Amino acid sequence: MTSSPPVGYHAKSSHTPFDSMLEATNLACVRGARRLFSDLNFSLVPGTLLQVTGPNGSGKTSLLRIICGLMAPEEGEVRWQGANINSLGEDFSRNFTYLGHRNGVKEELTSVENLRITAGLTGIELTKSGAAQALAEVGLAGREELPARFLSEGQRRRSALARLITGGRTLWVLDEVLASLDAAAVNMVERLIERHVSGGGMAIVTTHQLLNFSPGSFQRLELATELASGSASPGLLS
Amino acid sequence: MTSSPPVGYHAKSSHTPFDSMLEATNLACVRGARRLFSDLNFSLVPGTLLQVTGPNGSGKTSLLRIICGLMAPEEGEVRWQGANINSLGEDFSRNFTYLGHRNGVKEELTSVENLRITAGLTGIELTKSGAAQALAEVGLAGREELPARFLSEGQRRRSALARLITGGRTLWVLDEVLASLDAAAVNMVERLIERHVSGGGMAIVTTHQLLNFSPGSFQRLELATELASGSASPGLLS
Amino acid sequence: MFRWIVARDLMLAWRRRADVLSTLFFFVIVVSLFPLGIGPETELLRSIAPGTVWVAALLASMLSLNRVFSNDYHDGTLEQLLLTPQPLYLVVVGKVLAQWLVSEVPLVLIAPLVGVQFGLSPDTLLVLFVSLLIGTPILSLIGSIGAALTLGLRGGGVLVALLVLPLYIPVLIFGAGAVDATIVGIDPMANIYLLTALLVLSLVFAPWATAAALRISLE
Amino acid sequence: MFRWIVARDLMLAWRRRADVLSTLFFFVIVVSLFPLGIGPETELLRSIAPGTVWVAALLASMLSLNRVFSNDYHDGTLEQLLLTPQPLYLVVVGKVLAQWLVSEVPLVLIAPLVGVQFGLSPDTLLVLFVSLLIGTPILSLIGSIGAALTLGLRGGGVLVALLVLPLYIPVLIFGAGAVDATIVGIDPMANIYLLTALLVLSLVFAPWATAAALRISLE
Amino acid sequence: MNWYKYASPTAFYPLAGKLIPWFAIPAALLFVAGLYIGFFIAPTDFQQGEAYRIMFIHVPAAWMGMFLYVLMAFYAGIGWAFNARLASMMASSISITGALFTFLSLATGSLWGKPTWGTWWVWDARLTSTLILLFLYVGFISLQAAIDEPRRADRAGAVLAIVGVINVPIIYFSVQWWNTLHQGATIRILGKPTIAPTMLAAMLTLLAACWLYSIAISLARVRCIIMEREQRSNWINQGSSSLEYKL
Ligand code: HEM
Ligand SMILES: Nc1ncnc2c1ncn2[C@@H]1O[C@H](COP(=O)(O)OP(=O)(O)OP(=O)(O)O)[C@@H](O)[C@H]1O
Ligand SMILES: Nc1ncnc2c1ncn2[C@@H]1O[C@H](COP(=O)(O)OP(=O)(O)OP(=O)(O)O)[C@@H](O)[C@H]1O
Ligand SMILES: [Mg+2]
Ligand SMILES: [Mg+2]
Repeated sequence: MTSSPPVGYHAKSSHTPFDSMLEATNLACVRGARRLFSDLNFSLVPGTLLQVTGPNGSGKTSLLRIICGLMAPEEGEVRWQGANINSLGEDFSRNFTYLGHRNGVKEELTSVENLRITAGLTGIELTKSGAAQALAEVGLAGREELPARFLSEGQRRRSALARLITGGRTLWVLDEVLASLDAAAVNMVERLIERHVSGGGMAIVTTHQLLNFSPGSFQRLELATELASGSASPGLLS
Repeated sequence: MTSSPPVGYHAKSSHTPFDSMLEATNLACVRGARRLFSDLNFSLVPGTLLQVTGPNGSGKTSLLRIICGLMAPEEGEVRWQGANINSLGEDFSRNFTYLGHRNGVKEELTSVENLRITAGLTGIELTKSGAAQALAEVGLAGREELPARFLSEGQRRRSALARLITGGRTLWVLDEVLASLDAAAVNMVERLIERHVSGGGMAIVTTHQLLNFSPGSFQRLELATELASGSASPGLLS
Repeated sequence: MFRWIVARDLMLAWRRRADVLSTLFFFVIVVSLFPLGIGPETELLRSIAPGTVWVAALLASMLSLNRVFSNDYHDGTLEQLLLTPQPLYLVVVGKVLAQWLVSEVPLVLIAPLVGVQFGLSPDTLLVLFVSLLIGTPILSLIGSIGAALTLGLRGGGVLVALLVLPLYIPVLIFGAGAVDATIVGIDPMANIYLLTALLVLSLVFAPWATAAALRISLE
Repeated sequence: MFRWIVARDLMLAWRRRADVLSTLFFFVIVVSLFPLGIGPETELLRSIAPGTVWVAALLASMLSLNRVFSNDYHDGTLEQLLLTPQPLYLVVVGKVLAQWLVSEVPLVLIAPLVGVQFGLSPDTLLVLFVSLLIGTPILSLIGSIGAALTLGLRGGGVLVALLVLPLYIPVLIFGAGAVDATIVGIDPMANIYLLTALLVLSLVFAPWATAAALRISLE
Repeated sequence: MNWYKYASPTAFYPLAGKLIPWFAIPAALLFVAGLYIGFFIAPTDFQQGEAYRIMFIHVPAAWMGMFLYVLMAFYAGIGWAFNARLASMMASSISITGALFTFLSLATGSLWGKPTWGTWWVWDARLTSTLILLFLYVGFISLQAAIDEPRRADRAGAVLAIVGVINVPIIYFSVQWWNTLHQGATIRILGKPTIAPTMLAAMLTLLAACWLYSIAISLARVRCIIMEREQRSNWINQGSSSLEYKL
C-alpha cells in the first residue's frame, strides 16, 4: 500500500485542459501538524471513475471534503469547468452529490421522507412513488415507511445511497461507500456506479475494498502513508 | 443469502452441555413488528470463533447485544458456564469485551487516555507505556497523543480495537469489526483473533467480508433475510 | 427550494411533537418556579412578572435553537444542507423561521395566560404579547449565530455566551421594559419601536453571520 | 474501579473546561438578567434574590447534567460503562459525583458573590451558601434520573426539563425557603434539616432509579 | 373463578368490555343526580351566592387528580416489577384521566377564584401543588409518547411515576410549611359548621360518579391500548413481510 508512482504525476496527460470537468491542481492538505499530501493533481472527464485508495488516515476523507468545498486546501485549487469552485459558490453544488462517513439521514423521518426532502432541498420535486422506487432499488422495499432510527447500520447506509439515484447529478463524491454494506449491496453499488459512469457521469470514490468494475474508464489515485520527508506523494494509476 | 439449513439446529451436538462456556438456547428477537430470528441455538467452547453473517438488517447487531445482556431476548436465554447471564449480572461482564458499531472512544481524550481509562474501569491498571504498546500494535504509533476527534474514521476504529489487546478477556464480541479498516488493519485484526482463539479464547464476530482464518476452530452462523413464514431460521455451518 | 427547508424542519418538529410541547412546558415551568422560590406576595410577583416571563422566553429560545443545529450537525445532514444549491443565507433563514414557528410562537401565545397568573392587567398582557411577538424572532436570529458557532468548537462555549448574551440583553431590556412601562402606566411604544428596529437589524445581519459561522464550524 | 469513573469524567471536564466555565457563566448570566429585566430597586431585588439564585442553580444543574449522559450515549461509551464489571449503581454515583464537583461546586462557591450584588447580608450569604451546598447534590441526583430516562429520545433536552423540574420543586422550596427565612429573621434550620433529609433520601434512591433508567434506555 | 387468567391482556379485553357498562351507566346516573341535588336542591350560600356551586365539580375533580396519580404509580410499579403488561397498560390509561381531572380542578378553581378572591390565580400552596401535579402527569404522558417501543415506554414511565410519587406527600404537606394568604379561603368553607347536608350529599354523589367514570373510561382506554399492541403482535406471528410501521 505504500508503494507509489512518481510524485506530481498529471492525469490529464491525454486530454486538453478544456475537456476536463473537474480538475485539482497542486492540492496540499495539512491537518494539525501533519501534511497529509501535497502536489496532488488530477482531472476528471465525463465517463470516468476515480477511486481514491490509501491506508487509514492517509487523507482520503480530507481530499473529498476539499473537492466538495467543505474544507479549504492548504495549497492549490479545485476547478469545475475551468472555474475555481470557491468562485462558483452554490452553483457548484448543483453538480454533485456527496456522501460522507456520516449518512446525513434524519433518524426521525422515514426513508421516503428523507429522500423527498433531500430532493426538494436540491430543487427536485420527487413523488412518493418515485422515492419508493429508488428505495426499492437500493433494497429497502418494505422498509420505506420505517423511521430511520429503526434501520440497521447497513440499511441506513442504503437509505443514504438512494440519494444518488434521485439526485441526477453529474459528479458523485462517495466516501467509504461500501462500509457496513452486505455483499448484495456492494454489488448493487458497483452496478450503480458503473451505470452512472458509462452514462457519462463522473464518480470519485474511496473504499478499502477494491471495486469490481469494468476497466477503461477507471482511474486510481493512491494516497501513501505519511512519508519521512513529511510530504506524502500521491500517485495516480490508470 | 436466503438459503438456510434446518430450523433449530443445535451446535453443541459434539459437546456435553458442561464444557460449553457460552450457550444460547432458543433465542428469539423481535424488533418493532418484525421477528428477526427465533429458535436460535449455539454454544461456544474455548478456542472457537463464531462468525455471524447475514444480509443488512438480518439481526446480527441485535443478536450480539442480546449475548452481552444489553438487550433482552423475546424468548430463550443466554447462559455462561451454565448460569443465565441475567443472574450473573456484572460478573458476566468480567468475561468479555464488546465492540459495537459505535466505537466507544471519547473524542476529547487521546487514544492513550481512552485506553487507560477503559482498562481502569474494567479493573486493570494500565501503564502509559503499556497503552502505547497496544496502540502501536493496532497501527496507531505516533498518534497515541492525538485527541481522538482528530483521528480518521479507520484510526478511531483501531483505537477501539486496542481494547481487545489490553482487556485480556476470554470472550470477544465484535460487531462489524472490519468496517472502515484498510487492508493492513484487516489483516491485523485477523491475526489478533487467530492468536486469541488459538490461545483458548472465544470470539463472536460479525462481518460482511469473510474472515481469512484457519479452519477447524471456526463456526459460521448465518442469519437469513426475513422469511415469508415470519420466523427466520438461522443456520449454523461448520 | 426555500419552502423545503421550512417544510423539513416543520416535519421534524411534527415527528417530535412531544419536544415542541415540552419547550412550551419548559417555559411554563420556569416561569412557575419563580413564585415558588420567591413567595406568593401578589404585589412582588406582579413587579417581577415582565422580567421573569422574558428571561424564561430567552432560555426556552436558547435551548430549542441549540438543538435545531446540533442535531443536524451530528447526523451529517447539516453538511448536506451546506451542499444544496442555494445561498446558505436562505438555508439559515428557513431553519430559523421553522424554529420560531415551532418553538416560539406557541410560547408567545401562551404567555398571556401565564401573565394572568401573575395578576397582570389586560392591557399589560397585550403589551407582553406584542413585545414577545416582535422580540422572539430576534432571539431566534441572534441565538442562531451562537448555536452555529458552538457546533464543532469545543472551546467555543464561553466565547459564544460572551458574544451572544450581550446581544440578547437589549432585547430583554426593551422587551421587559415595554411591559414594565405599561405596569407603571407609561407609554410602552418607545420600547416597542426600539424592539422593531432590532428585529430589522437582526433580520438583515444575523443570518449572514450564522451562515459564516456554519462554514467555519463545518470546516 | 470507582475512582476511575470519577477520574474519567473529571478528565473529560478538564478537556472541555470551556464547557464547565459556561455552566458557571450561564448561572451568573441568568442571575444577572433579572436585575436587568426587573429594574434596580434594592428592596425588590433583595426579596427576589433567594428565589432567583436558586432557580438559576436549578436550571444550570439541569443543563449540565443532561450533557454528561447524552455525550456518553452518543459515542457508545455509555454502553461500555454498562458492561464494566461493577454495579451500575456505583457507576451512576461516580458520574453524578464528578458532575457535581465539576459543574455545581464552582456555582456554589460563586453564589455568595452573586448574592452580594443583590444586597444580601453576610449571614444570609452564609445560609445561601450552605443551602446550595446541601441542595445541589440533590439536584444532580434527581436530575440524573431524568437525563437517563430521556437518553436517545428525540425530545431529549427539553423533555428532561419537563420531567425533572417538577421533582426539583421541593428542593427549591426548602432551599430558597432557608434563605428567605434568614432575610425575614426566622431561623432557617428547619428548612436546612428538611433539605438534608432530602439529600439522604435521594442519595439512597436516586442512583438506583438512574441505573434502572439507564438499562431501560440502552435496551 | 381464575382471576389470574385475566392478567393476560387478551383475556382481559372482553372482560373489560363487559364491565364498562356496569360502571358507565351508574356513573351517568349519579352524575345527573349529583348535579341535580347540587344545583337545584342545595341552598344558596349566604356569602358567595351561586358561585360556590362550582365546588361540586371542583372538589371531586381535585381529589380524583391526586388519588389517580398514586394509583397510576402503583399500577406502573406492578407492571414493571412483575413484567405484567396489563398493569402497565392500566397505568398509561389512567394517566390521561388523571391529567384531565387535575386540569379540571385547576380550571374550575380559577373560575371560582375570580368571583371569590377577585383573581384567577394566586401562588397559593394548594394551587401551586395542583399545578405541579399536572406537570407530573404531563411529564409521564410526554415521556411515554416520546418512546416508540411499548415495553421501554412502560418501564421508563414506571421509573418516573414512582419517583414522582415521592413528590406527592411533599407537595401535599407544603401547605403547612408554606403559610399563605389564600389558604384560609378554602378551609373556611369546609370549616363552616352550617354546611348543609344537601351540599354534602351532592358532593359525595358527584365524587362517586367521578370514581365510576374514571373506572369506566380507564377500562375503555385500556381496551384501545390492548387492541393497538396485540394487533401488532398478531402481525408478528403472521409475520407478513410488507408490514407498515405503526406508531
Ligand atoms: C386554580 C385554583 C384552584 C385549585 C388548583 C384548587 C385545588 C384544590 C385541590 C387540589 C383541592 C383538594 C385538596 C384537599 O382536599 O385537601 C381543593 C379542594 C377545595 N377547594 Fe380548591 N382549588 C382552587 C381554587 C379554589 C377556590 C377559588 C375555592 C373557593 C373559594 C376553592 C375551594 C375549595 C374547597 C372548598 C375544597 C374542598 C375542601 C378542602 O379540602 O379544603 N378552591 N382545591
Ligand atoms: N490536529 C491534527 N494533528 C495531527 N494530525 C491530524 C490532526 N487532525 C487530523 N490529523 C490527521 O489527519 C488525517 C485525517 O485523515 P482522513 O480522515 O482524511 O483519512 P482517511 O484517509 O479518510 O482515513 P480513513 O480510511 O480512516 O477514513 C489522520 O491521519 C489524522 O490523524
Ligand atoms: N420498530 C421496528 N419496526 C420494524 N422493524 C424494526 C424495528 N426496529 C428494528 N427493526 C428492524 O430490525 C432489524 C435490526 O437489525 P440489526 O441492526 O440487528 O441488523 P444487522 O444484521 O446488524 O444489520 P447490519 O448488517 O446492517 O448492521 C432491521 O432489519 C430493522 O429494520
Ligand atoms: Mg475517511
Ligand atoms: Mg449491525
